[in-house]
Amino acid sequence: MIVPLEHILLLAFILFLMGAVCALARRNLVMILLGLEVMLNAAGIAFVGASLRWMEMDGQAFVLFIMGVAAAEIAVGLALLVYCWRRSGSLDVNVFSRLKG
Amino acid sequence: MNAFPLLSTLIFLPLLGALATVLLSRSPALCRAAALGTALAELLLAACAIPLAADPGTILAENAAWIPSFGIRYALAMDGLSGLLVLMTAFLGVLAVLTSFKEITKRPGAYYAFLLAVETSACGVFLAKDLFLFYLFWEVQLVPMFFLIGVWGHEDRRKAALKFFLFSIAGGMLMLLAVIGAWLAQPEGARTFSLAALMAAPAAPHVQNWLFAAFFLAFAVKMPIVPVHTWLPDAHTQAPTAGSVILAGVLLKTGAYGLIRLAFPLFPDAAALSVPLLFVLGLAGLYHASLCALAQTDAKRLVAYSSVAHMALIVIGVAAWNAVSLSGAMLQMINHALTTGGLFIMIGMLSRRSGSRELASFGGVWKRSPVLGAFFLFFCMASAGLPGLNNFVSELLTLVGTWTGHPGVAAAAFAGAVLTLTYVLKLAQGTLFGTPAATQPEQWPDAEPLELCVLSPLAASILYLGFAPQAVLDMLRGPVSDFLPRIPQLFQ
Amino acid sequence: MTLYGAIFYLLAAIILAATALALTRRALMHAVVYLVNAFFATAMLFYLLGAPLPAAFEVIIYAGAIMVLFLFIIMLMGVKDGRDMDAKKALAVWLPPVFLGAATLAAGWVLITAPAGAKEALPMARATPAELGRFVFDRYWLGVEAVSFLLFAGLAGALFLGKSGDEAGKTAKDGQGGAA
Amino acid sequence: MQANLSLLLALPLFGALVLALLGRRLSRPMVERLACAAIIAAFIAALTALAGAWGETRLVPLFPWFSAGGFSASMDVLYDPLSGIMAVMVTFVSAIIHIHSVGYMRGDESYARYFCYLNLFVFFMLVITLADNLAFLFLGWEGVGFCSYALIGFWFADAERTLAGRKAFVMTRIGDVGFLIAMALFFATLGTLSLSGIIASVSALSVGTATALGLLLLWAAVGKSAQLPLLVWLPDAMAGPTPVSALIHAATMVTAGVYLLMRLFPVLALSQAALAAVGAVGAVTALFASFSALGQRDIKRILAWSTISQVGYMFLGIAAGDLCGGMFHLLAHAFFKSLLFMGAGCVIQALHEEHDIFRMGSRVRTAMPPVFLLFFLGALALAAVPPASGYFSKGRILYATLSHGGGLFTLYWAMGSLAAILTALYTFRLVFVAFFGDPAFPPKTWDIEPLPRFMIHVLWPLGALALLAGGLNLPGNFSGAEWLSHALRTVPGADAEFHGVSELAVSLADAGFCAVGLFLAWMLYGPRTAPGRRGPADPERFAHRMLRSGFGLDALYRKTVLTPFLALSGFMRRVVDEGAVDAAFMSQGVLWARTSMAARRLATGRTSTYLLTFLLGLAAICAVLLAKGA
Amino acid sequence: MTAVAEGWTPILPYAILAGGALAVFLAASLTKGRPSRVFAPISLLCALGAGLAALCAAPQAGIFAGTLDAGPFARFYQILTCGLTAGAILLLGGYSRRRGFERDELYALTLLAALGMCLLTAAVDWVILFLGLEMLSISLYVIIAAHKDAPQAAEAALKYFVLGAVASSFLLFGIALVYAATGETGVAESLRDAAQHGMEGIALLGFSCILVGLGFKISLAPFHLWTPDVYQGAPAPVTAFLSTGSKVAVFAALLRMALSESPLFARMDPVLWTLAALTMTAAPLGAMTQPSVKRMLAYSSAGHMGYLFMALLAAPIAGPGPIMFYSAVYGIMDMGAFGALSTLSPLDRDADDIMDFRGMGFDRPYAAGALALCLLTLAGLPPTAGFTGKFFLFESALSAGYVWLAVIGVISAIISVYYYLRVLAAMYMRAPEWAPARESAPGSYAVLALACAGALALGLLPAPVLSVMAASAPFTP
Repeated sequence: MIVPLEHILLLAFILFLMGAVCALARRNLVMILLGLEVMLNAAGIAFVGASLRWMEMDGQAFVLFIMGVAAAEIAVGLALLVYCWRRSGSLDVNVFSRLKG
Repeated sequence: MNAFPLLSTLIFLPLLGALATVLLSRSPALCRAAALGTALAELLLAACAIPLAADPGTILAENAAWIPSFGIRYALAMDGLSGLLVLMTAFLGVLAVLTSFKEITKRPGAYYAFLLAVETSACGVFLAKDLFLFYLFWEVQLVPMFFLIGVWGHEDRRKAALKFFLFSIAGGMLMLLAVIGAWLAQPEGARTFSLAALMAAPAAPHVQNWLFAAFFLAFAVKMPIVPVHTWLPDAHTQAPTAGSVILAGVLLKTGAYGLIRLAFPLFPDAAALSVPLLFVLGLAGLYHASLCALAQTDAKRLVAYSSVAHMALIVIGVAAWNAVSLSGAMLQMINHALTTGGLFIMIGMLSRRSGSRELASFGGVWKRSPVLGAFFLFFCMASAGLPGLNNFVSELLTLVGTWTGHPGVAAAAFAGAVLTLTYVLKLAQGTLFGTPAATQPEQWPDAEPLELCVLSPLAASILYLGFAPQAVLDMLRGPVSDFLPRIPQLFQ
Repeated sequence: MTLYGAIFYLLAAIILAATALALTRRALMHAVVYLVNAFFATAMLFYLLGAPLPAAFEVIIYAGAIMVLFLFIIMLMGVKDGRDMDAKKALAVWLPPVFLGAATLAAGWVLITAPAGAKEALPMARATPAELGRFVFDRYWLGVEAVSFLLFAGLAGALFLGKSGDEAGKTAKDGQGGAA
Repeated sequence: MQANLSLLLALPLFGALVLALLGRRLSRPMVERLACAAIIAAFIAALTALAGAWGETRLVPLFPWFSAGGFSASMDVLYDPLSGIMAVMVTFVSAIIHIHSVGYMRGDESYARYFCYLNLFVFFMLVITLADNLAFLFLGWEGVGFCSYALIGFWFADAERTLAGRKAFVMTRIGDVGFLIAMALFFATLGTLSLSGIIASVSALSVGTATALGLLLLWAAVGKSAQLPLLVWLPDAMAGPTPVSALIHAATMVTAGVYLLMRLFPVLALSQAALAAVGAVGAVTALFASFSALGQRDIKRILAWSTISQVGYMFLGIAAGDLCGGMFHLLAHAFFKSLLFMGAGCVIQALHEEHDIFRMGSRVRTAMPPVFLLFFLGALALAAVPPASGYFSKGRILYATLSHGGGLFTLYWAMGSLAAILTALYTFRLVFVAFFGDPAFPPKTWDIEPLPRFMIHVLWPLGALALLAGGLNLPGNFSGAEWLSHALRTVPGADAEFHGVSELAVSLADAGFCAVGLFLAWMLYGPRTAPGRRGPADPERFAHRMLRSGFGLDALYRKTVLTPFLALSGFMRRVVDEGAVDAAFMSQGVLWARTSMAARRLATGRTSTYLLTFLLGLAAICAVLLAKGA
Repeated sequence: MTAVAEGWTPILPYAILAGGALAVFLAASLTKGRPSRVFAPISLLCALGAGLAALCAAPQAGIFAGTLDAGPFARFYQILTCGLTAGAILLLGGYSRRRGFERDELYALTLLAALGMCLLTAAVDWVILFLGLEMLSISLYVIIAAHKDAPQAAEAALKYFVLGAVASSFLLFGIALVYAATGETGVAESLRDAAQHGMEGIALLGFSCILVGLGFKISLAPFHLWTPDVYQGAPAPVTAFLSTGSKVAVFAALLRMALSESPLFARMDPVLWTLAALTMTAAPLGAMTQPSVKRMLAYSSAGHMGYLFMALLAAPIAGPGPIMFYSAVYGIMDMGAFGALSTLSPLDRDADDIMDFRGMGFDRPYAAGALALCLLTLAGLPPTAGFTGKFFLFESALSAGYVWLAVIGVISAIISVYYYLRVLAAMYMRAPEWAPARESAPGSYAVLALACAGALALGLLPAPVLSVMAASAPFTP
């Protein structure tokens, strides 16, 4: 018997929040993307835990899809990052704040 | 139910005319011709609809399914009151088009299109028998008026147009909730927007209070009743002459018409409760507007405040809710349109000659243009309620009717007649008598033929309604006897 | 507290520690490496929770593909450290997110632990990769198609942004934006 | 009969309409002839109508005006001896004034407008005279008000005159409010506005309602007939051409109020309080006006104040219940007062617009004796010198007041008598100063303007009537047949008999009052007295200033009513309308704009701030759930 | 067990869109990178084809491949999204060709975004919903940055990406928690029996995260701050596509959740109420004193989402009819507004500041006329569709008893009239500031004409559309 589902979900939740806090706090774009990865991973953990709890493979199938989506997202994200880095020369997310008001 | 959809053509003929003027906007002459043609056709149509509406035999009505899932039908009907108001709208439409010939040079095509569009929406309001259709026409009239004031107005037109629109839309939107509320108040199964059904089964009294309040606010803004009237002087001073004529002659009447045909019959209990408030607002409006009118220096603002005072009489007449006062109030709606329309047309002519609307720039008009002076004095006296002219008949009926139920209110309103005279004489004094102001140009033509053929029918109609209003009063007898029993508390 | 429970808590501790370290490093390279460790620990956790195929994919895709991509980009840009972790503003920058994170954690904790449904320990079970594969293609074949198009869109997008990046080079620095 | 009456009404209206529409195209003589012909024809129609329906009362419907829900106002005519005689008087005096105006207005170029208004005025006056329905009567009532406004301000170039016109119209309109409310009350209580209907069901009125109606009708009459307290407009109304003053402010309009009270006398008779009030107004105004007339220097203002005083007597006559006496004095007054005004008009034109009697001297008497003779005849009648008509008509009223009995009416009689003395005094002061001796102040020019002959000679009939009109209703002790009271006996309320005090004694007393007045005038202003002392008393002395300004009533109204009213309207516009109401709505807009500006600062454009909203949102949602759930 | 839709017809729209994207890439490879004008027609054809396929395919009330709803509800939204995509492609074509950034990827990604939308609206399963949303988002990130020369396009894309990615992760974590609490991957089933297994707290937290994720996408109040920046930065046709397509599709998903008779909605009622009220007050506050028309339109679109969210609250009682109708109306008027904006803009930069619009009314009668009509529709004035739409929304809100929410909505509508009229006043009542560039893009005029026709037709004769929706009301959960 492994741990109760509650603990797995708590672990996932904590991980998720750490990823969120990093994305919110850090100014460097790369670090924000890393925080994003952590958040997606946390969701994966929650899914695996849930699929064990319900004895269904849906959760695990979902994890696979998450990985696919994460890969696509990071690809576009990093392409955009480089594209913006080339144009502005800095990785600070707030360097672009001309659109406001 | 005659085959030819008379009422729909009455409503949408001006719209067709509007499209025609837009298409012809290349050459101003053609625009003018198209606009005048449409307006005259509309007047002719309205005139031949009147005898049908007058005799109780024929029933002028149209009914077609529109949005069945919400019980909304395209229902029109014309009785005495709406027939008269449509005729008046058509008559003022012709006059408005005629006065614009000389005054409007910038983009006449669009101008006449908007003018005719306002006419369409007004006829729609007067003929609609379905609450949703009424509300649709009620809101539609704002947009063309907004453009009329905004594009072709005077120096501060944008602010006035926006102020006009926002005041009306604020009332209108709240009324939207009340319209839905009235619809929801009906039992689950048989929900419909037809006015007859809504009037037959009014909602529960406590719900009625809220609904009546929203309806009354929307109509109060449009009539206008005192606290929410401040948009009218600005709208009038900035609007072009024809705009002012239509605004005073037609739009204000939709407010009064709504109050009489919708607010009171739809929510009888709430209406009965609101009678004291209406009296207070009516008297406050009469005295406040008259005093403010006396203190004005701009001729159009003075006449604008005077129309607020005249409309306050209608509020009193409606609140008294008996046969004499109600027919007086309805007649006052028509009379006020003619007299105030006349005054605005005259002020338009004079300000075109003197270059400004300030009373100081007029003066000595009788010396320089006696015919115009005579007409101006005629309209001033009509507005002051001189017997033998039209306003006297309606004011007398309204206040004598009000006396039977509420002597105190009627006495105060009678005293208002003195105030009316003070600002009318100030207007006449500043304009007609004394020596011409220095700022006036030397070239000051007397009445041109075009102006004469605008003023003479108006003066003739005022005299006719002054001496022989019985034909009109007979037409109003039907609607009055139909409305009165709807509020048992008020009508013994 | 069975053996597996112990292993679970150990792995959980490793994951949390590695992630915390990864997200607070000034140097981007260190952050990525720590994160790779965290992903290895997650893979083992997946294996423990009876999901061998996701565990393998976790290593291949997350640790392998995505992290390597990060390294590649960091090296491409030649950026040494995050340069945004200077001390003096740290408090003002970190305080609101941390405070909000803590508040959400507290609320979430109560919400998760309040109901009784998730208390009893989970049985051991394993979904063999063959079963999972057959299940995915039986139940979610449309999802797989969709992911394929998703990846295709990502690919096209990345190429599009990347390819015309050099031409846009000459216009670099024009969108300098506000304060550096 | 109906043809006669509709002709009587139609002719002046037709004349006015033709002049209004075509006036500018017609030549001057054509306009004058048309105007005079219309009125003369109307006079003939009135005469034939009177002869035709002698002594009967007929209700003749002309035109169904309007009716709605129980209220009906129709243009019907109630033709009885009272209205018949009044119509004849109105048309007769108007005819003479029209002819006189042709001469008087010979120099004025906007003659068409003048005659149009004059004809219109006669039409409205006839409407008042003949109307059965009160609403129709009100049509005439306001119509004459408008015509007097238009004619007072006839020379509109001079702003001063138009202001006088406006003052007259507004003041009469204040009176008219009483009339409107009375109409409403009649409809509420009796359900009808027709005079015949009211008189028929007058017994249904309670005393309270009758008193209220009486007071309202009194208020309307006070406004129209320029009695206290609404009399300040009449002296200023002299700004209009003199024939206008003669017609409107002597013969017809000012008596309209009296006529209304006569018409509705049965209602008044129900309440003693109302009659006492009418009497009070009459007596006090008579005395007040006669004092004020003493202090005037302008010949037309003297006559204006005298008119107010004489109309006061008519009020007194009605109060005493002697309808016939009131009517008798009304007729007599119409004749001699219009004569006096037109005579004054001739004097003014002759002396090149000289209004101040102390600058006239005997020049006019020597240059144009007929003018002086005519004026003198009018003066005799005014001062009630026997055997002139004034003596009998005023005597009849004083007799009726005295014989009415009761302390109050005896007081009224005393005031009436004092006023009679003063009347004689100021009349002869006017005659002596304006026509005898040399002027106290040097006049502007000494030459005399020659006047057209017909202008003067048309006045002879009035001169004769001023002298002989007494015959209309010679009292018994003068072996008179009292023709007028017999004629009016069928008029409701006009059949009161008076005996108690010997008629002889009263008539002797009247003659005495007139003698005393004459003697005083001779002593103070007679041709024999030294020119120095004969001049106007020191104008600054308080008494004279009070008299000249009509006891300062006009200044009082200006200070207590007019200025505060204008200040209030200025206040309402600036402070209440634009300041409070408009600002309230506009500030709503400004408030929303300011909050919008503040809210827009939230969108900083920095992605990190936007990211914060996520956790903020989640935390908030969870917090609400916990608060609600737990 | 719900009926399973037989045959392959339901898949047709998706297949056409996917095939279209591939066809565009194929065409690009054939023309070897030379700018050619063939891409626009192909993509337009595919978009319209997909719409037609959805229109003609007889709707079967069933589930296709266990994950896609083939019923009338999905069909309605597919037709709507394909229509909007076709409009966007038309606008994009003329706009990008003239500014020189027309590329095949642009069209392909638009089609893929459309595919994502269709999946999102038809998704019955969380997996497909998440994948649809991701496909939509990823394509949009790239399209926004498509115009290299536009200085702010990059900034808008970056902002949209960072925030969109974080929102997606919130959504994903929410789905995970809901799945953990119920064991169901079906959207409706998981929400309906969220309380059966005694893990209601977890389901609540999960649904909150979902709400935050989707709330960002349809710019609900606290999460709406990105909308003005992205709408201002992105090129006008892209904004048109972004504001209409993505919001309508995401709202369809939300509507599906609301109609699943889930106890969660009852528990979350105060939260949803506050979100709706907050959105309806924040939108006018943001837009009222806004000098930039694009930002004003962004806040106004947030406001309209607020009205829709108010109706969403009432959906369980009043049914999906009003929301579906208003989604169509909203799509038309926003497409018209941004389309007119793109037609009126000069070549160097988008016409954004209100000063640029001065005097346009009479110089550019058709384009400015279209913008004026769309603004009037946005303001909700009869006889446009905005009025009938708003009427139905308020009717459903009032019938569900949310009186005070309706009052807030009305006040927000009144203020919204002000800032729409400000633009009208600038266009028609002021002298022009500069000579407007002559624009002769037939494609964009076609879109404007269709938008205006749609606005007026739905305003005057909403009955046919309403009957379609009545048919689609009993869709398969």
